[in-house]
Amino acid sequence: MSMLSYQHFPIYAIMLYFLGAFLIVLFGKNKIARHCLALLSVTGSLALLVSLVPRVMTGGEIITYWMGNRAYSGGYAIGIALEVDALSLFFALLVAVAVFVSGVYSIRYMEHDDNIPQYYTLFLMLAGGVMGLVLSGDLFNMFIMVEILTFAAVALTAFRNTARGALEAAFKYLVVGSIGSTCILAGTIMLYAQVHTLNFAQLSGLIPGHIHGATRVAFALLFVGFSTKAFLVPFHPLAADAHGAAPASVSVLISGVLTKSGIYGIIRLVYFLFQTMNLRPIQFMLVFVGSVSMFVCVTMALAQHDFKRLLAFHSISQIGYVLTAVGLSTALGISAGLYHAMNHTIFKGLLFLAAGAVLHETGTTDLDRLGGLSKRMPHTTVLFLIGAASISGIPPFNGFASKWLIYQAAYLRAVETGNIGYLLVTIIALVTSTLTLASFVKVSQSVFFGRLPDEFKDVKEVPFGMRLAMSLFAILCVLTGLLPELVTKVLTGPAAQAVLNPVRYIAAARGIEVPAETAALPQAVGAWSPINWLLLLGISLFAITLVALLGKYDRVSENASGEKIPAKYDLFFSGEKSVYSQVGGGDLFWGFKHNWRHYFSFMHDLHSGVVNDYALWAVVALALAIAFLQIVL
Amino acid sequence: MFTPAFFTTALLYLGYILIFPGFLFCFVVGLLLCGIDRKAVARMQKRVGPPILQPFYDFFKLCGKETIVPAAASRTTFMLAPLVGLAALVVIQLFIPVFNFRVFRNLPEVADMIVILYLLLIPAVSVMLGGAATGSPYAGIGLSREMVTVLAVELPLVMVLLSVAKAVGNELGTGLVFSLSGVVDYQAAHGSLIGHVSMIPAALAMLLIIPGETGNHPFDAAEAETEICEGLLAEYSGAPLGIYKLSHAVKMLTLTSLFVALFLGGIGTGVEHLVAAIGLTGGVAAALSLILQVLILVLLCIVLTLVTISFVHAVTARLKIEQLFKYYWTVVTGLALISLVLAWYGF
Amino acid sequence: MFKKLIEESTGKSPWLFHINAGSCNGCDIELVSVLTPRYDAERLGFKLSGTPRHADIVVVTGPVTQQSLNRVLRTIEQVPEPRCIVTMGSCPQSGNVFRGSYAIAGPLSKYVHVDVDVAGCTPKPEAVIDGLVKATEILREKRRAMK
Amino acid sequence: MDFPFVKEAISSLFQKSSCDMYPVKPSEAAPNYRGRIVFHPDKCINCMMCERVCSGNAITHTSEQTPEGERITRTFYLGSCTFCATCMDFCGHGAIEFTRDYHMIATKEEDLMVSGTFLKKPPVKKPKPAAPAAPKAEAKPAVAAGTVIKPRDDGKPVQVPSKCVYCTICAKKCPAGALTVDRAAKTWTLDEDSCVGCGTCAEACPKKAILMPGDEPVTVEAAAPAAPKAEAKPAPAAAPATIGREDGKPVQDPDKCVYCTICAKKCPAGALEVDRAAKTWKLDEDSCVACGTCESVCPKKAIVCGVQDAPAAPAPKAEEKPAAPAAAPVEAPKADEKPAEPLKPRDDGRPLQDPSKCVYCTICAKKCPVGALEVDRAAKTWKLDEDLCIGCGTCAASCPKQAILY
Repeated sequence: MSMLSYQHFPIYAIMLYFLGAFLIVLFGKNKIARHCLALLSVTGSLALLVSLVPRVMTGGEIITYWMGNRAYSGGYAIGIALEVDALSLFFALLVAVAVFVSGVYSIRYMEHDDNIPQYYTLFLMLAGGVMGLVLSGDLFNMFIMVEILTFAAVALTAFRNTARGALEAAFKYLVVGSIGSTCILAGTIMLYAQVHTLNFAQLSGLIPGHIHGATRVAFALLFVGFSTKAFLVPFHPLAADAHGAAPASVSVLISGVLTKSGIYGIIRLVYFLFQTMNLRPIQFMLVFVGSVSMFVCVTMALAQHDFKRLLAFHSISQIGYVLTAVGLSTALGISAGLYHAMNHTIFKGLLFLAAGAVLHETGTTDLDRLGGLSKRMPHTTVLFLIGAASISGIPPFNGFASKWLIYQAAYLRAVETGNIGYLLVTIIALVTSTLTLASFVKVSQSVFFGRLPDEFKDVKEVPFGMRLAMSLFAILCVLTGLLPELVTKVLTGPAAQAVLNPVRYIAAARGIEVPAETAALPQAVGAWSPINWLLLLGISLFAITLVALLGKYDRVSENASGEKIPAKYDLFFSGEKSVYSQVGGGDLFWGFKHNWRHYFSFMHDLHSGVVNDYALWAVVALALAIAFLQIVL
Repeated sequence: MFTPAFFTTALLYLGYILIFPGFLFCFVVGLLLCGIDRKAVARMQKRVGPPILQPFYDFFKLCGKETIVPAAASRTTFMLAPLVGLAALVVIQLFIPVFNFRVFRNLPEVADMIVILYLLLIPAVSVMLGGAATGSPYAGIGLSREMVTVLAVELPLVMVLLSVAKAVGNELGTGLVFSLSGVVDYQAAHGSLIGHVSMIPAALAMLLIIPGETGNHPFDAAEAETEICEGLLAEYSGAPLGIYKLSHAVKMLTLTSLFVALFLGGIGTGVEHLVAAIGLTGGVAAALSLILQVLILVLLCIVLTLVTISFVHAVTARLKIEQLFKYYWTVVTGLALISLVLAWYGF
Repeated sequence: MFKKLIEESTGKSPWLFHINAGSCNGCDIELVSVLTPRYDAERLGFKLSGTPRHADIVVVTGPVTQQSLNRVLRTIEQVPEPRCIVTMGSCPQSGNVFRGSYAIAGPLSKYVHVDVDVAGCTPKPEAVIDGLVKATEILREKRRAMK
Repeated sequence: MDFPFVKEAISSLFQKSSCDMYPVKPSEAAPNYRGRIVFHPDKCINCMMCERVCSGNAITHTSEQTPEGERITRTFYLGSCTFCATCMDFCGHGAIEFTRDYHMIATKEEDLMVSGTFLKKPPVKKPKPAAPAAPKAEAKPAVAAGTVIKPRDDGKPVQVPSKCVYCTICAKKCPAGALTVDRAAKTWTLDEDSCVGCGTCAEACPKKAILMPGDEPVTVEAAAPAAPKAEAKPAPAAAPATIGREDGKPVQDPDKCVYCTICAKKCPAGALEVDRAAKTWKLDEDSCVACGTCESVCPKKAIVCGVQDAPAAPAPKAEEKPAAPAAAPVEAPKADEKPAEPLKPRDDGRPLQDPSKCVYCTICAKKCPVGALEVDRAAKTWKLDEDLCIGCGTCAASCPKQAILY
């Protein structure tokens, strides 16, 4: 096995991040060296993983890599293993893409901060942690990576420690994140005590037949632990604080990458380790937690006054979609869930970068203070709108493509099982999507449209580097939205099949090739061909525009003079000289909120912001999970 | 690739987009529906009312007016938003089958019901963004109300569509039918869905959804001209305003013909047999039956407009936005829910 | 031909915007009564619009008080061309009984070109309709004169 | 949820509309509609009453001197008119007319101008013995003693020079500004053209020196300023105890006077000076015109103008206060003497005319808010529509003659 053999690529991908992190500690004082190192490691890692796509995704190969060549022998896998199947590679690609774009963005975004070398170190540590987690074939190594990424994320949350609330957010994250990590460690220990191995594949082979009290507790511990990483309800308040305080480029990682590690862990847990997804209660647990996260967090987002906190809650809401879809345990559902996980990384990354651009130029993300930036930052506005349309599920962007699959999967599941609960889930998913649209309309109105406050008169467009990063995400948003078949075929379909075939995963660790099932890719019942639609829209838009232009549509009268706005071009303000009055912020949809006022006031009282409460929630959630699993499993 | 056949097909589809059931059809029938609505409301209020062609006059007049772009507005969004909204609506119209006539007869279907549900958001979003781009505070309030209206209408509409999908799926034994063509095909073979017990509440709910989705009185809190100066359209003038008005009219056509496709799909499909019975064959028969089907569709759309939009307009006063939301999430959702449960248990 | 169509339509679809410049409400009520079933000006295409941007005809009532003067002028300015200004009742034409008051800035014609005056205190709805029809004719002329 | 108009909406759909179809079908204004003004210049006498009463300043005039006389153009600007018709009411000659024409649409200001031009004859008061000036000539020189001054039959006032003190009150009260009184020159001039014959001057006259139609003729006595006030006052018998001055000027009764200054305030000539603090009451003999206003306004009856009987108990009153009731009988008959005839107000709250006092000036009819009164000046009739009357009392309050009992 030569050094350049593809089997080495996964470990290289991880090591590039860590190597970059350490080298930046050494040479990071120099700006150019720092940037070169960072870019090299993020680009290299991405390139390595992309090169694996043909083999693992379409070829169906499972790469098993033993550190130091200490391969499986004698019935026990002692060595440190990396096992890369389609699922791992799928998540690894998400990580690599998000880290790459975020890294490109960071160059200009962080230039005014202090301690930039430390930032890059932590940034790459976080990336490496997540990458290690998703590629690892070893439960204990997963825990190690969880620890690395948690502490890197805590440090990055508090990176701008002069900002209000940064340290508080980091502290909250530290406390509850540690509870989560501890749960994972405890779960790992309990499993090890039962079956005396830490290799994931081997665990997956041994546990499913031997579930008893202790393994149930381990299951609950691991589930709660990974839920903490994904910020699922009831751990959602942490995400809001962490995202609100962290730099935008870090938010991209926290929301696009870190939460995915939680989802990855849960998928590995329920589909591989315990292989319990054929059990209705476990399906119920996932779908329930997913739906509650989906709905609660979207309503929480509607009540937010801060751009980044709003995005944070949406992040969890979208993770709720993913978990719900995964919990459906059908090929279509899993494929849709993974698709949505990918899309979420892309569009949420784009939105966080847009929020970062706003913060970079205006110094605030307060929705009540911003407004009218579209005239000053047109490119950012367009990019934000693409992201907003994606997350809100507006065709033809990627959010719609995956959500549409999720609705269908949920409804089909409802019809298959005759369970009216899944019908409810479908409706919740559809309504949540509209609520998401509502809060992004709110952001558009409050930040990019509406009136420009005087204090932001001289705001400029963000530097090209940042726009480039955002454009990358935007292009991905459009591409993955327009080519759902391709995405399903190349990325999510194989990953979904990997999820449904734990046997291959288990066997691959022992070096046994189980032929890939040639099951058909999951098919949707409905019809949606975005390219055709786009073609039609394009033609009709072109035709209408042509007619309009022939009718002198563009002959508008505009304010030609510079400073002084004549009355004609002033806003109609009931005859008054228009003064600054921005309608926006958290109370924009009071017609909705009025009808839900009891719910909102309940939620408001519940989210006290006290870390003790949140720690208590974590403990209660753990207790509930243990009790539930003891009863049903 | 560039064979004569390709060009013929391309021309045919261009014709679909531009003439029927695309732009020209939408323009004429939409504005006609709007005119009939205005006339009918006037008659119900014991007035004479404007001429049926009044919306056409309004549209052409607006085309001749000056278009003022406020200094605070971002021009691109301001000018582009109406066009995108209209184009999206016209495209939706292509996806709604006219009884046996379908644009995508020989091609895979482009969009199913759920997609149409979301495509219907595009015009709403475009008007919201266009309005928001002006920076007017009235538009801000209008945007808030428009969005809440969309939220309010979306839940029952989702449930109506799901119950239709389930009901047709039940009948055909395939579980679910999301495709609109499938729904219409089923109705062509087995009679209109409105005849099913389970679909009657859904049809009622859909009737109540139509004025909400189009933003007609009494659900026009978003454009209340007496209190928030037309809301989102407060700063629009001239041709873009005309296009918004046209979009509103086309939306009436889209939703009523969606209703026809969902619940009355069986009414016009017998025409082909009728034409064949007269003894006509070939192109003439096809043309005649198409014309007849279109006429029936237009007629049904007019009737639906009268019932859902004009009549409701004439007998009610505008709802406040929170009342509107409550109304849709209780009464209309309740109706849709009954239908969904009935369809679920196979009635 | 298109131009002709627009011109014809302009004469058939005049939208009103009503400005109360300190009116006693008499004219305002009569203006609204023009749209009631008895007079039903919608027959002729008249429609009250909520914002000056949509309007073709601006109807001003009231004696144009000092407080309202700038607001009236600003609002009129915001109406897109072609536009027509109609004063309704005696107040905006002269100040009527308020003439000479310290609070009155009118008459309106001191500040903008008024196209049609409808006299009366308050004018009968029929007179208002007459005036609006007259204004519509002027509107059409103005549209014809446009490029 | 309640939809009250469902039935109505459906039924209206199939009914004829309730529209007037105005521009297609012409519509006529209501009978009393006050629309476009028509001005009859031939009737106008340029009394300016209309211009004075117009609240919107809509009426203006221009004049130009021509050989034939003054050419006057009177213009009504409908754009400033409130159509209150006050000008029409005040026009004694019917020169202003309100029509039912409501089509007052203008694209330029001139469209709203109604004007008329006429030639004003030179002022009739100037020594120009023209035929129509005859009645005035008759009224003016009649100052000789013994002449009987009769009220004019054209409804206009006549001065009784012997009684007149030229206090100018009548001129001040004249709504038409038709009277000119010069105190110094002792002239009393009536502008025949302006006078509308309302009788306000006679009513206002404190000396009853103006006769209106229906008044008793008065014989002028040469030097009897203290002449019996023929009409009402109790006959001044030649009582031994009289108080007051011969010349009709006021005399204060210090016992009764409380120095309230009302008399001073009301004195048209400003001849009285009352100091409340110092308790002084001074009469400026030169200024006093002996009009008697002070006597009538004094709330304490502490002023006597002209020679009068001493009250029954002037002496005892000075001594003892409880004599006050004794004054009552004096007052009582005084109060009673106004309704000379036993007319009593109606008990149903509606007005009753006192034909003896009524001058048929039509003021009551104009003021009546419900139009229940019909007064014909020429035929001297006063009719009350019992059904319309709401018993508000406006007529009684407005009557300058107190001829309405209420």
